[in-house]
Amino acid sequence: MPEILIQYEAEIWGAIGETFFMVGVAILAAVLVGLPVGTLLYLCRKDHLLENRAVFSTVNLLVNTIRSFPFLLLVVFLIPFTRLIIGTAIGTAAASVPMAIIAIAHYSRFVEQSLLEVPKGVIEAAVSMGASVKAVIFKFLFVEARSGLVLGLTTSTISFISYSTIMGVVGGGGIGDFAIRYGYQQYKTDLMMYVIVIMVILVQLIQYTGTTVSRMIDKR
Amino acid sequence: MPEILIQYEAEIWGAIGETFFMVGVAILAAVLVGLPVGTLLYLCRKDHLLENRAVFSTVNLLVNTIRSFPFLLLVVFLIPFTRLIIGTAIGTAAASVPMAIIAIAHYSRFVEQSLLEVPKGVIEAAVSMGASVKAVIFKFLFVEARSGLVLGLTTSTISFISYSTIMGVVGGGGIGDFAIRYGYQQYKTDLMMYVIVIMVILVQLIQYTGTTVSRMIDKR
Amino acid sequence: MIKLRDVSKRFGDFEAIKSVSITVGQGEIYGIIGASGAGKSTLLRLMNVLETPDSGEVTVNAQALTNLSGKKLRDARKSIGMIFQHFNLVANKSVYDNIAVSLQLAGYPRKERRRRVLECLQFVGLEGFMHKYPAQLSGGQKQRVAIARALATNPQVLLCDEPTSSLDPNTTAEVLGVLEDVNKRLGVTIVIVSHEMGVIKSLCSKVTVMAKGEVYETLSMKPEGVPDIDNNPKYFVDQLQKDGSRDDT
Amino acid sequence: MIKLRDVSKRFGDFEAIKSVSITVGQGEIYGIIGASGAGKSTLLRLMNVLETPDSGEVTVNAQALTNLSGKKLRDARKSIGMIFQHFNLVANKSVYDNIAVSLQLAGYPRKERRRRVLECLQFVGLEGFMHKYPAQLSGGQKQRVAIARALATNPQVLLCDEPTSSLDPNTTAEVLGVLEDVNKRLGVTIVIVSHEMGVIKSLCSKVTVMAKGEVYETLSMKPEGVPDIDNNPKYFVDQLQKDGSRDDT
Amino acid sequence: GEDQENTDNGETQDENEEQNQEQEEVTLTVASLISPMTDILELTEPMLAEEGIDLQIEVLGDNVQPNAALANEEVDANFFQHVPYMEEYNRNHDANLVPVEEIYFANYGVYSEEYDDIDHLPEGSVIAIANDPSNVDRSLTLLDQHGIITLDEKTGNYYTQSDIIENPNDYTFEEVDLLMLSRMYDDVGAVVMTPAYAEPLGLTPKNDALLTEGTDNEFAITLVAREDNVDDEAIQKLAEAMTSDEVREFLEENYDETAIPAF
Ligand SMILES: Nc1ncnc2c1ncn2[C@@H]1O[C@H](COP(=O)(O)OP(=O)(O)OP(=O)(O)O)[C@@H](O)[C@H]1O
Ligand SMILES: Nc1ncnc2c1ncn2[C@@H]1O[C@H](COP(=O)(O)OP(=O)(O)OP(=O)(O)O)[C@@H](O)[C@H]1O
Ligand SMILES: [Mg+2]
Ligand SMILES: [Mg+2]
Repeated sequence: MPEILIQYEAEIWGAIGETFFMVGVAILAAVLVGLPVGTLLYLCRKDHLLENRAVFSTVNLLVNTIRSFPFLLLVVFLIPFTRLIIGTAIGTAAASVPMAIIAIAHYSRFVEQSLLEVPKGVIEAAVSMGASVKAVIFKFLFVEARSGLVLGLTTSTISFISYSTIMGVVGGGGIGDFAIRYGYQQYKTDLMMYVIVIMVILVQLIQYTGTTVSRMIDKR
Repeated sequence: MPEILIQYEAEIWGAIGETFFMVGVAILAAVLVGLPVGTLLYLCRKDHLLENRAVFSTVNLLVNTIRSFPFLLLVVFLIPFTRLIIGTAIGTAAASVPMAIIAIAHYSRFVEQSLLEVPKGVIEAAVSMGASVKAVIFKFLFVEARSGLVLGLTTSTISFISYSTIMGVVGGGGIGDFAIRYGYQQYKTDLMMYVIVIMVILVQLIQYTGTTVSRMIDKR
Repeated sequence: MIKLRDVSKRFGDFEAIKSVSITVGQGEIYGIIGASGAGKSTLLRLMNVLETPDSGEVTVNAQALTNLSGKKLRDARKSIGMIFQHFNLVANKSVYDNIAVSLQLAGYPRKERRRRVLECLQFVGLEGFMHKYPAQLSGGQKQRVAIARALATNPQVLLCDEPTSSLDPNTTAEVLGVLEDVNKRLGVTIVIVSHEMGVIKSLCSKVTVMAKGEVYETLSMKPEGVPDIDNNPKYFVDQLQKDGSRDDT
Repeated sequence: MIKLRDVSKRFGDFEAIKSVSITVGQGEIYGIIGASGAGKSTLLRLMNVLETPDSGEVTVNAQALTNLSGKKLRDARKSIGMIFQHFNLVANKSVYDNIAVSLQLAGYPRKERRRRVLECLQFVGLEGFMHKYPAQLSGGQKQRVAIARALATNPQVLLCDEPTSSLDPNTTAEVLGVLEDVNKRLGVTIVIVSHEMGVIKSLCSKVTVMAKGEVYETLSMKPEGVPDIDNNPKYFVDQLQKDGSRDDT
Repeated sequence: GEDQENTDNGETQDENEEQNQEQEEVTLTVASLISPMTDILELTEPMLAEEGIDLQIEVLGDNVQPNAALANEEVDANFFQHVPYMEEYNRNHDANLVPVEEIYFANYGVYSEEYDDIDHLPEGSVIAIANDPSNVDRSLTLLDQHGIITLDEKTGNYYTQSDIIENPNDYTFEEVDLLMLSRMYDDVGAVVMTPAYAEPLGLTPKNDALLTEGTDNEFAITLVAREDNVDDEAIQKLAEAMTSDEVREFLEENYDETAIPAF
């Protein structure tokens, strides 16, 4: 292992841990909130199961608004909210709040798009069996769209890592911030490159896992 | 119109122009390069038309590598390249180079995923007619996946706007950078909020256009 | 049991169903026949309001489906099984799960589900295909899964859109036998859309001929019963060698 | 014309086609029949190597397709039309474009395309449906578009997988008439997979009965010709009222 | 008119006369970051225009790029940093950046919302500091200077938190973005920041800081150019304009104690 990596080993592990924490929270938020929100967007669309212009427009505007904010400003904008729920606006935990918000907005679009690819006939079959909306979602929509949902989550996760690199502004830390601060700002180019290699490996692993899982569960 | 907007009117228009330029270049790159790259990823996948492990792995790694870089570091990393083709590394034109690169990596994933949703039967029909790979792509794949491709480009465009807000680092300017400079750095909160409203409107327009077009061309 | 009163349906400015009235009696096997594009599928889909009529009323089991919504409509649909012309199987569910899910939705007790799924698979001759996915099935096998799925919940009404279009004569006879059986034994009301004269003749006691979105004529008739066919490839050879009449083309 | 020599095909550990040898002569109309799941579709898909055989050789038009690849294989396929069991239409192309694209791929001159598309749509009775999309068609209409698409390029070989499964007797007769015509007039070699005995009997001069992935028997026979059927809903009424024999179920 | 303007610089007079025949205007591009840096540059714009110099201000958003752009001759000067920071860049990039003129001191200070004396800051409090290496160094140095913590001998180029050898009150240091410091004011025990960032909160070093850095240090914000162009007339004119009375008045009027003129 290159000497400089050994020298910074503890910091690097720490930074990786922070990245995992922030990205983990983002993934959780994406799945627990983004998935329902994206599903709602899909269901409330014109000609869909719960067609509802008002709800669709509102949620759509909300998602777009979050995605319109320069991420840095979103972080600033959310500070009061972050303080409210975490108690402080700095540190890794606090940084997870804007991460979670952006993750929700980001993934919900993927979910909406994946669900739009589900053949209408399958939904019709579900409806003809008297399936409740909940059953249509869990037993048909999600089943039929699952490989797209997994691929979307994979792509999103990689975006979350990218977003997490900005979280240094509120002391979020993380491996990307480490690369920026030690590598870029302190001109340790070799250290920076090693850290980037670590990130590439990390991303590659995530992509590989996502692709494999998505292929495995795709029976179409 | 609020007075502060009138006061900064010229700058805001200038900034909007810069955003349009950078995002425009990104969209062009996404369509002209990202679309082919994504299609290549799809075609070279296991069990697909041009199955080729080597090409797939290489392109996949390349795309992942670009997406692994913290965007700030990608910008920095690309400076020599930018200088080579633009002649300078600062300013709006120079900022378009990293924008284009990230746009390609970003959109190619969307393209790959959209193409994966095309029913196998349609490809089989094309193959049975003796369609060349080119014909399969242009007359079948893109036709059948078009609504997904448009939705993906819409989502990507909104991401590009988000990326463009970071381009202030190399003097790229743009509306997001304007908001950051005046709002974040100079604490002109009202001006910042107005600018963000402009961005929300812009994003909302893009989303609306994308959604409408995608629905119009979806005959499935 | 099923009553359509002056039901109409337009697609854009094309009138697919023009003020059709039909009554299907309790326990009847009712046929619908007609040229391609006559509106048979649309009519069938109106019977469980998968297609909402532009005007007119649909009544099933004394409930006006056209006035129901939400939970009530869902409950009404639970007693109406449907076999789709294009099967509409869930591609990511195994054969077993495609059938099990309909049982689950109908509130079938958990432990009986497995038995019932296997029973239905046996009806359609797919015992060994439980763990396969639709993409691994032949056309006829897919259709049989769709039939098993519709039968599984013991619905009171069964809407069948060309249920034997992909099946060979043996399998067709088997499936028709099953339909005849559930009708006789359990009193299930069955509506069959089919272009195969033989299918209609063997089962139906009443047939409506559709033409251009309208009822051309409705006839009562005596079902001829399902023929006994030997499940053996030799059957094909015999039939080919025989100088049979050809009224069914 | 078409020669399969010891062709085998496995899906996982299931042997769908077990060392089958078949020869289809130039200008012949060849039938394949058999139970659901017997391997008919797979066999047909092997003939234009949409399914690559695990072993054995496929020769069409004196070219060993199993040895070809790239441009040569594509060119060979251009003279082989195919009608799929599940149609495989391009959902985002209009009826017109679905047919036009096959002409374009075959290198049909631009200005003649329109004429040819309209001609083919007329063969299948869909003149007015040019601007519709597949989702707006009935099952039989979709199938007819698939037939028109396969016929359009005047292929030398036509592979038909249950080409009339969704068609009523009138339309079936019409389509069979078209097939008979292209065979007689243009010498097109036709392979038809069908479970409808009537279809096979009226056209085929040779029939293979498949069972469990193997050839059970191959028979030569005299085609009975396509019956003349009146395109009128009254036909259905007459047929229903008639005490016809039921050998075709 | 142009001749007149150039005659006061005797040694290059001939050259200038030649230049003036072909072209009257010189363009000078200067990279900068935020106000008051950009304000000072804007203030000198009309003065330089009179001298036939067209001043272009290139606002960048990051504190490495202005040096990179200068070293690569994409700009002629920059104005955003102190000399130690510039030297650090030179060391690492083999660059030849040179200071032209010190313009103002940003008087670093420690601020607290709750406590009005540093002695009241309880044990274990969180102190927010800027997160870039030179400012971490500077913040820690300030605290060391007032005996809040004790730092080891400097081994690398910058002090980092690991150089703290004594921290009697057990303070925790949270590193955040420069621009985030003021936004953390009511979140933490104390914040170490420059007056420019304290100003939006209505805080000044004179009235509100618990500790300040004063002017007795090497951290004056400096106009920087390259070795090869530092003697150019235009650069010198810029330096002159930036140290003019107008700028001094501007700073004293608008940035009392927060940007102390260094000239
Ligand atoms: N992709 C696949 N994976 C696994 N098994 C398959 C696959 N395709 C076909 N099979 C199996 O191969 C057998 C033959 O299938 P094939 O589609 O050729 O039948 P067929 O004779 O056309 O039947 P049908 O009349 O029902 O269309 C079937 O048992 C089917 O389950
Ligand atoms: N969604 C739709 N949009 C437009 N037209 C439609 C739509 N669905 C059906 N149609 C048209 O309505 C008519 C009746 O269709 P339907 O599917 O009921 O016919 P069918 O009698 O079932 O025919 P087949 O025997 O071919 O299945 C057809 O002409 C068809 O083109
Ligand atoms: Mg139909
Ligand atoms: Mg088949």
